[in-house]
Formats: sequence, C-alpha cells, structure tokens
Amino acid sequence: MKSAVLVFPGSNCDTDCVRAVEQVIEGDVDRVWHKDEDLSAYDFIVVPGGFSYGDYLRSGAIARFSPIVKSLEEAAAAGKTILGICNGFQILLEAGLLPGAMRVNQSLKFVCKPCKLRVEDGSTRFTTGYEKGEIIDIPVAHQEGNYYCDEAELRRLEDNGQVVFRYVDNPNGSVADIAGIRNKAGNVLGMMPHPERAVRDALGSSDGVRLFESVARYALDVQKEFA
Amino acid sequence: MSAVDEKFREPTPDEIAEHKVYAEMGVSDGEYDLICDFMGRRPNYVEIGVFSVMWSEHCSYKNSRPILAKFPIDGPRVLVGPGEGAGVVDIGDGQAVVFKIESHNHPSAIEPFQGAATGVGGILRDIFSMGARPIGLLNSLRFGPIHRPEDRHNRYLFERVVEGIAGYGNCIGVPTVGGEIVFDESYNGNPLVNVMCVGLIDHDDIQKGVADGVGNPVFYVGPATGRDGIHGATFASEELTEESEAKRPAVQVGDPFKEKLVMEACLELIESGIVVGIQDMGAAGLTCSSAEMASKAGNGMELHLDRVPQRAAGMTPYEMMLSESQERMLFVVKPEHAEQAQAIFEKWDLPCVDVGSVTDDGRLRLMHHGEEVGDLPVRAIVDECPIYERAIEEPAYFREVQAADALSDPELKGEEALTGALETLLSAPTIASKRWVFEQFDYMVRTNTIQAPGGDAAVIAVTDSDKALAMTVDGNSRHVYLDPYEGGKAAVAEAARNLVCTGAEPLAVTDNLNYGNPEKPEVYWQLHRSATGMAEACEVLSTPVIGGNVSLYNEHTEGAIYPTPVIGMVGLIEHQKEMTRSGFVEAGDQVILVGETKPELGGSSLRAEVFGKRDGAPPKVDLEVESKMQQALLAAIRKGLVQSAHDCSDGGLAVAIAESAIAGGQGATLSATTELRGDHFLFSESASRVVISAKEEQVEELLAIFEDAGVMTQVLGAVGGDKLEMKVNGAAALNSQIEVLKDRWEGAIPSIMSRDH
Amino acid sequence: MFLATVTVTIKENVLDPQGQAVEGALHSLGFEEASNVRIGKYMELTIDSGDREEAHRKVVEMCEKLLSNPVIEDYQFELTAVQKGVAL
Amino acid sequence: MFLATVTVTIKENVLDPQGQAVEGALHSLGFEEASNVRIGKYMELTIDSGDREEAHRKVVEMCEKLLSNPVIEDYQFELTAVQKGVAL
Ligand SMILES: Nc1ncnc2c1ncn2[C@@H]1O[C@H](COP(=O)(O)OP(=O)(O)O)[C@@H](O)[C@H]1O
Ligand SMILES: [Mg+2]
Repeated sequence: MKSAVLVFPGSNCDTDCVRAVEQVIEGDVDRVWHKDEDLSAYDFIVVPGGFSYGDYLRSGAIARFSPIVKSLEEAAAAGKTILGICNGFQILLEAGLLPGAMRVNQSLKFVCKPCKLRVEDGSTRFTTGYEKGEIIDIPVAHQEGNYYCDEAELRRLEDNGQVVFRYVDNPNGSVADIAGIRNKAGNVLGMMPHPERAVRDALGSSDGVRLFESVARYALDVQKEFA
Repeated sequence: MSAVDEKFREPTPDEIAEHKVYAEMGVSDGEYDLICDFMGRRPNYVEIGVFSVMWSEHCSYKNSRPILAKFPIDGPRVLVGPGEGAGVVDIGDGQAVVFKIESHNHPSAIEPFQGAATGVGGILRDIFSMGARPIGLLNSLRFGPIHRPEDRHNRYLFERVVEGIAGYGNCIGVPTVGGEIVFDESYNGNPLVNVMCVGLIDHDDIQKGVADGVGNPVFYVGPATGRDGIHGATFASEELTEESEAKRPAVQVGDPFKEKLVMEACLELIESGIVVGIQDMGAAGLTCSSAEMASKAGNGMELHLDRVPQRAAGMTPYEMMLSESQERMLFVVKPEHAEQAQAIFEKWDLPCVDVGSVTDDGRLRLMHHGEEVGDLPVRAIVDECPIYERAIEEPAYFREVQAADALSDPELKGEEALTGALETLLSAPTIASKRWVFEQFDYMVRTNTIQAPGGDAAVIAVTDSDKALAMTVDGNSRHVYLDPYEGGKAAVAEAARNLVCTGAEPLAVTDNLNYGNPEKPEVYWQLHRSATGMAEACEVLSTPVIGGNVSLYNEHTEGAIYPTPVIGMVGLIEHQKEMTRSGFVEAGDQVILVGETKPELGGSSLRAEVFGKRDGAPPKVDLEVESKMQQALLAAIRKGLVQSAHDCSDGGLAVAIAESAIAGGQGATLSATTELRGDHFLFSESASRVVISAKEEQVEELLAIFEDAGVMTQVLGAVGGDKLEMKVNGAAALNSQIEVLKDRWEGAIPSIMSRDH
Repeated sequence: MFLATVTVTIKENVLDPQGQAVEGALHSLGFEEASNVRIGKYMELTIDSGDREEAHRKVVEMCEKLLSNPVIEDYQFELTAVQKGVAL
Repeated sequence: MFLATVTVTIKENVLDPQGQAVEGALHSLGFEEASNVRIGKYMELTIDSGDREEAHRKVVEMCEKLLSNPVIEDYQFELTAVQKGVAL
C-alpha cells in the first residue's frame, strides 16, 4: 500500500510519522507538501502533529486552507483511510471533516506525558489490533487538546459509536474524556495522543504499533476483496 | 514613545565626542579614543553604534578572555573548538555532535516569556547555522525563592520563563529533554536563564561563518528587520537598574514558527552543498554577523542597507545595523549559485535578499540609497577591542564562610528527626521533582528520547545507529560562592558523573559563566578562582571546553548573584542496551554506595533547608579519585553489571537513595556503617559518590572492579517492598513509605504554583 | 479605507478555561469584585475599500471563513472610515 | 455593577507574529484588501462595585498587574453600568 504524510509549514511530527509508518506498514511512504494538490495515489494519509502556521489564531485554522486540504477532503469522501494526529486532528476539525472544536487545555499549559487510553471500539479500521475496553499507553503532547462539542453533537457521537479512544485520566478537560473520534463513515480518525511516539519499547511504549498494523490489515483486506 | 522617536536627529561626530554620546552606549573614554585612532577620524552615529555593540562584553569577551584562556580546548575528538557558533565533537562513523549554551538573563528579567523564548531561538540558530540538525534542548534556570506567599514575582518569573521555553521549543519541534533549576535568595531580581542546544551533523556538512571569495554575494534570510532589541548586546553587558525599565523596547518577541521555516530552509541550503559561509544574526544582529564573517576570511564586506527587508517605515542605517530582530541569518554563496539558493527560500515562503558582497579591502562599508553611511575597519571592530585584566581581590566574606564550622549544628537523632529532614529536603523546590516543569516541554518529539527528563541525564538515540547521546547541565552555585575553586571543580565533576550514571562516556563541555560585575575585584576573583577549578577538572576528566558563553553584570540591589558557572556536557553511549537509569529495578537487587563519605556539610542542602545556614567550606573534589570512580563505574555498566545508578548531589546519600526508590517505585531495606555522625553520613554532600544497584549474583564481580580501581564501596542492603528503611550503625535512621516520599517530592512545586490561581 | 476592529468571543455556554484561570488569578490578587471573566480575541485590520458596504461584506466573510470558529466562537466588528491609518 | 470590556493590543514597534500569519492567510484566501493585521486580546469582566470611579480604578489596576503585559502591550477599556449582567 502507499502512504502519505502531509507536511504543512510548522508540522514537526512528520518525520516521526514517516518513521512509524515505514517501521510498521509495508510499502512506500511519501511526504506530501502542503502546496501539492493530488492525493489520489495514496491509500493511507496521515495528517501529522506540530504547529502548522505556528498555531497562531487557532490551531489548524490556517493550515485548513492549504491547497492540499482540498484533495484531502476528496480522499475522505472517497473513503480513503485518513489519520489526523494532534495538530492533524485540529486541522481535520477546522476543515469540518470531523465535528467539534478544540479549546486550550483546562490547565492552560502544554502537557507532554505518557497517557492511558481506553479503546472504545476495537472494530474500526484503525483499531482491529486492539480489544474493545483495552487500556493502552499512548503519550500526549499539546496545549489545545481540550475537545469540545455541544450536547446534541456529543449524543450523536456516542449513539453512532464514533468515540474511538477515551482518556482514563483526562489530561486536558475534553468533554466526555474524548481522546479520539472517527467520522460517521469510519474512514477518518482524529486523535490528540501520538501513536507514532509509541512504536518502540525504548520510547516507553509500543502500543501505537497496532494502530498502524490495523490500518495495513484493512488495506490488505480491501485488496483481497477486490481480487 | 516608540523605540526611536521619528523626530530624533542623529548626533554628528563632533556632537558624539563633545556630549560623550558614546558613554550612553557603554563605550569608555579610553575606548572612544582608540576607536578614533582606528578610524583616523571621529566616528559617526552608526559607526560608533557598531563599535559599541562589537566592543561590548557580550561580543568581545573583553573582561573574560583572560579567564577563558585557562580552559583546555583540545582533544582527539574535537573537530571545531571555541570561536565558531558552536563546538563540534566526533562521535565516529562520520558523525559528530554539536553543542553550545547561551544565556538570556537580562531579557528574561524584564519579560520572562519572550526573554526565555528568544533565548531558545538564539541557541537553536547557533546549532543549525553550523549545518547540524538540532536534536535536543536543555536549560539551566535560577530564580529567587518561590515558596513563601510574598514570592509572587519569583513565581511569575519562574512560570513565564518555563512557558517561554516551552512555547518556542515545542513549536519548533526540538525536544527539551533536561535541565536544572535552583531557587535561592541570591537570584532575587536577577534570574538566570541559560539554554543549551545539542545537534547532530555529518563531518562533511560542517559549516563556518566565513565570507570567502571576493565578489560573492551576501544574502539576508528570514523575517523583516524591525526596531527590536536595539542595543540588546550592550544591555546584556550592564547591570540591571531602575533605568533598565526605560529600555524596555530592548525586549524582542520571538516567532518560533518563522524559525522552524528558517531552520528547515537553511538545512536544505547547506545540504545542497553550495554554501560558502553562513552565520546567524544573534546579539548585535547584522553588525556582528557581517563583521565576523568578513573578519574570519580576512576580507571586507559591502552592505546595502536599503535592501534589508524592513518591518517599519523609515528605519535608519543605525537601527538596521543594531536591530536584534529574531530568526534571521546571513550567508554567502558564489554568484552562480544565487538563484538556486533563492529558490530554496522561496519554497519555504521566506524572504532571501542579496544585501551586499564580499570585498577585498578589509572594510565594512555601509551603503544606504547609494550613499556611503559608514566605513569601518573590520579587524578593529572584531579583534582589536582592548582586553582587560581586571583587579583581583579575595572578598571579605570568603574567610568568614570558610571559618564557619559546618559540623556544629545540633545532631538530628533517631528515625523521626532524620526521616523528617529527608522529607523537608525532598520538598525543597530546588531538590523536588521538576515534573511540573518538564511536562510542559515536548520532550518526546523526534521519537529518539530514550531517557526522558527526571534522571541524571537525558539520553537521545542517534537515528539509524546503535549509539545514543547523553546530555546534562549542572552547577551548584552555593558551593561555588563558598569556594569558587572547589565549586568550579565540582560543577564539572558532577556533570560528568551524571553522564556516567547513564552509561555514557563524557565527551566535552560547553560552559556558561554567570557572574556579577567584573569590574569589582571580588567578582573577578570569583571568576578567576572558579575557572581555574573548572579548567583543572576538564583537564583531568578529559572533557575539553568546546564553547560557551559569558554573562557578566548579573547584579541586583543587594549586589552580585552567586557566581554561577553552568556546565553543559554531552556523553556518548556506544550501545543503547548499555544505558542505565536512576530508579531501582528489581526486588532483591543489592544497593551499593560507591565512593567515600566525608563529614562535608558546608554549603549543604541540609544546612540551608533545615538550619537556614549557607556557609562553611563546601565539599572538596579529589579529581583523581573522581576520574577513577567514573571509569570504574563506566566499565561496570558496560559489562552489564549495573542495574541502576544515581549520583549523590544535593541532599547527599539520603536524597539519592530516596530518588532511586521513587523513580523505581520500590523501596529498600538498608543498613550502613560509618565513623561519621549518622546525620552527617546521610546528608553530607561529598563528591565522587554514586548509589548503584546490582543483581545479587553479580555483586562480587562488580565490587572487584571498584576494588581494582581503588574506589571504596559499601553494600547497603536490598531493593524491595514499599518502604525505605535504613539503619546507620545499627540504629534506625530512615523509615518512610515510598508513596509518602513521592508525594513530598512530586507535590512540592505543583502545590506552590497553584497558590496564585 | 476602513479600520475593522473585530472581537471574537467564546460562546456563552462553552466553558472558557482562560477566563476561569484569569478570574482565579484576579481573586488571588485580591480583586474579589471581578467575576464572569471571559477571554476572547481582538483584531484590527485595515480594509482597502472605498465602499462601506463592500468592506462590511468582506469582513463578514473573513470572520466566517477564518477569523472565528463558529462551533465555539461568536464575532462582532466595527468599521471606521480612515485615511492612511488616521480616523476621519 | 459594571461590565468592563478590555482590549489588549501589542505595542506598535513590537513584532506580532500572529497578526502576520493571519494577514498572510487572508491574502492567500484572496482577501487582498486586508492589511496591517494586529491581534490582541479581548476580555469581559463584571465588576461588583456601585461607584464608577472605584470600578475604573480597579480595572486600571487589574490591567496593569495582570491583564496586560506593559512591556509589550497596551490596554484600553470601557465601563458600562449593568444590573446582573444586563446593560442599564
Ligand atoms: N529546567 C528543566 N527542564 C527539563 N528537565 C529538568 C529541568 N530541571 C530539572 N529537570 C529534570 O530533573 C532531573 C533532576 O534534576 P536535578 O535534581 O537538578 O538533577 P542533578 O542533581 O542530577 O543534576 C534533571 O536531570 C532533568 O532531567
Ligand atoms: Mg544527578
């Protein structure tokens, strides 16, 4: 399969994402520059973390208008697998590919630490490698990860089972302890924690590996179906 | 009023002489006369401005050069020593590590967030302008006390400095992996903010800041120049006074997002192989970078200041030469590569402007709209600043504090008193866990941090290699104050010991000398004595000084700060599996004290925190013993005989053991024998000591290594349980739940910092 | 030319962590009389347009597209006619 | 009771990276007519005081002590008499 990691001015987890994808998923990984306009060649697209455009104004607000986001929207509509991590999640929210918005952390401070997540759904294309209810270790590193949506939206998310990851010990004040959500179709996942930082025991956890493995397995299954 | 009033008329050369305008810029009468000699005439306003910043302490080291001359700077691994943006040390396989430390003390006192942030930005530029990819940031911070209600301003400074470091480092995506923080009265009104950056480079890519090749174009890259920080370098070289308030516009605002772009673009440019010379615009901005690049090549340079991108309308040549706007670089390429260079910056949406050219006449010529507005001799500005051998005088306090009997405090006896003292020390902000700080730093980005903040040193894996780099910053200024010579030695020894505790071989040093006004003979004595000690330690421990920084004039209303040399050190781990950590690992492991404990309580944390006294002779370091101990420990670690290692520093053995227990989440049952008084044994801060743990079956082999090296050891007992219990000479001494110790240690700073909210 | 001054505030029913923190800090400084602290953004932009209505339309568009996030924020603005940065 | 609306802006000669980034974004969105974008803070606070002058004094103090950073920012504010959050 072919994977893409988008690079915006100010992205800083792009290299880490490329390394993680290379380590886990067979096939090419390309960095795709924000001024490019074509993502049609890719099965899996990662919108990495960082501080796109300095996170000035609101995180993700300016990046959302980069030329590449248009084809990201098309890829989402076409059912391609899209993973937004941290700033990538914020960009997906600003672009309207996922519902809700981010506020500054309850503590107002940047928080970087290992974090325990509960897997709420082990059947999405991102999480078949986990058991539902399993507790995994994936670190967070952000200042604006305090997820917000109104009550009606929250009910929709819960009813549709769109909450994929929840914090065991909420580090930022997000509603309903939400750490990661998917779109209704299930092909777009946004999460504040960094799975690409949990891919080697030496880094403190390798629980992130199974997320990328799940994505690869899904792609393989789709391929088989086609064959 | 804005930084420069629009209606301000620049004084003429004669007015500058008659009204001694140069004095306001920090130039002395004698220096002014010398400048006139070099110029062959009276300098105009922009010319005297250029001289004043280049001849400031910050740029010329005019007071500290004789001191720096003491340091050993050579070693088999040193590829680039002091003088360039940063030093470079070989780590094998064609790779090298680049590192340097910088201070941003005065800006941080005035505006802590931006002061600290721009400090980070500046040191990063020093590293990537060498061609290196920054891989880690560290910081060394000093503030006044924060624990009392009335310490609100110190809490504010602490909180905002930490946020400023986080704001910049996190955004640019370089992990902040370590540091140290001390709170002491001595830093009231004059906090210290030192930042260190470590980078990785291939030998082939090492850059120098030289303007070679007459006729080559000179390019300016980065954001437009504004009226920021005009005279920042001079500002850094003066005492902080009420008047500094009036100089407030000297504070600059950082833009880490821009710097990220500049960094990526510059690394891409360097990778392309077309760069002749490149240097960042740090202190003294365009002036310093252009003059130094020309001087290093023995050339001259012509600059067309009207071409410099400008943020404000109507900027004068003086303002453009002296602005310290951030995130800017200067580089030279051959004419045929100009287009290629510009294309790289275009991709990153950054201005890249041809602002001049390299000349052969040794002059720095400044043009503005076709008119020559300045003409200066390059060598004179860069190399001819007079060097001052300042008067030296042993201060009166020295005899007094040395004479104090540090062993005269009432004995702390029995479990309750000793455990109480331990808890007091663990919750002292200087010793307490700095988790509240480092969790605000992204210490994981780049996914190479294999030893996170909280241990003796941070360890960063080298991508695609089995190697790793350990890094630390250290300095106990109370000890330096009490005995600059011994304290200077101890700072180097402690830094090296911290690296060895992670399994790394110490490579080299970058140092930051933070002192008071060098024109005071007692301050100069402190500088001289401590540098002598540091130099000796660097020599014996084979860690040459490859660069550093000097920050003088750190004074407040009550006088100079403690003399504060900060040692930044980097070490090499050849095989990642050899890395050790400070926390106990497994129940049953044997706990061993390595090194000799002497009754050395002078300047100790126990005396400061429990008895409120800050005097006595500090511990003495026997450098030969230190060296033997470190080598033996490193050998043992490499043989896989050591489960954990943690150095004894602030708070002595008791604190070291408690920290190993907390970090490992396990207690220990220990018993020691000593000829010292029990409290002295537990809290003495004797150097060259480490607490290690080892598997029971390997203890014998381990002890033999130390015995062969002539290093004392004492097996104290075993890891296990949820309590720390320790007997000294058979009498119960320490007894506490690990959870309780942990609460004290982890809870201290968060509870203090939640006070104002 | 117009000077647009835009204020962007967090919607009433959305918890505002910054406002809460500032309120806490004010209280601990002894300003007990402060309450309901809400924190938003303030922006100034010069709009190069000779026509107030056109300028108005443009600013609305900027606010809705970029300057505010309608999920959690409201915006308001004022237009003042200016000449080269000076109010008329 | 008074409603204080405070605007905190970055001093004229001080770099405003936010403003620059937003201006760039507006241009690339086609809003060429926007220039001189500066971004600051906007705050609303309720001041529990019956006396306008006292309220004024308090807000000045809050601005200087906490709400603005005098080194790089300027502040301005307005006071409106209100009753339980409703303008009079
Ligand atoms: N300013 C800081 N930034 C990041 N980490 C810090 C900072 N201060 C302390 N730490 C972490 O806490 C550890 C312990 O600090 P310290 O007690 O000063 O250690 P030591 O005495 O061994 O030098 C450091 O090694 C570092 O990892
Ligand atoms: Mg240590």
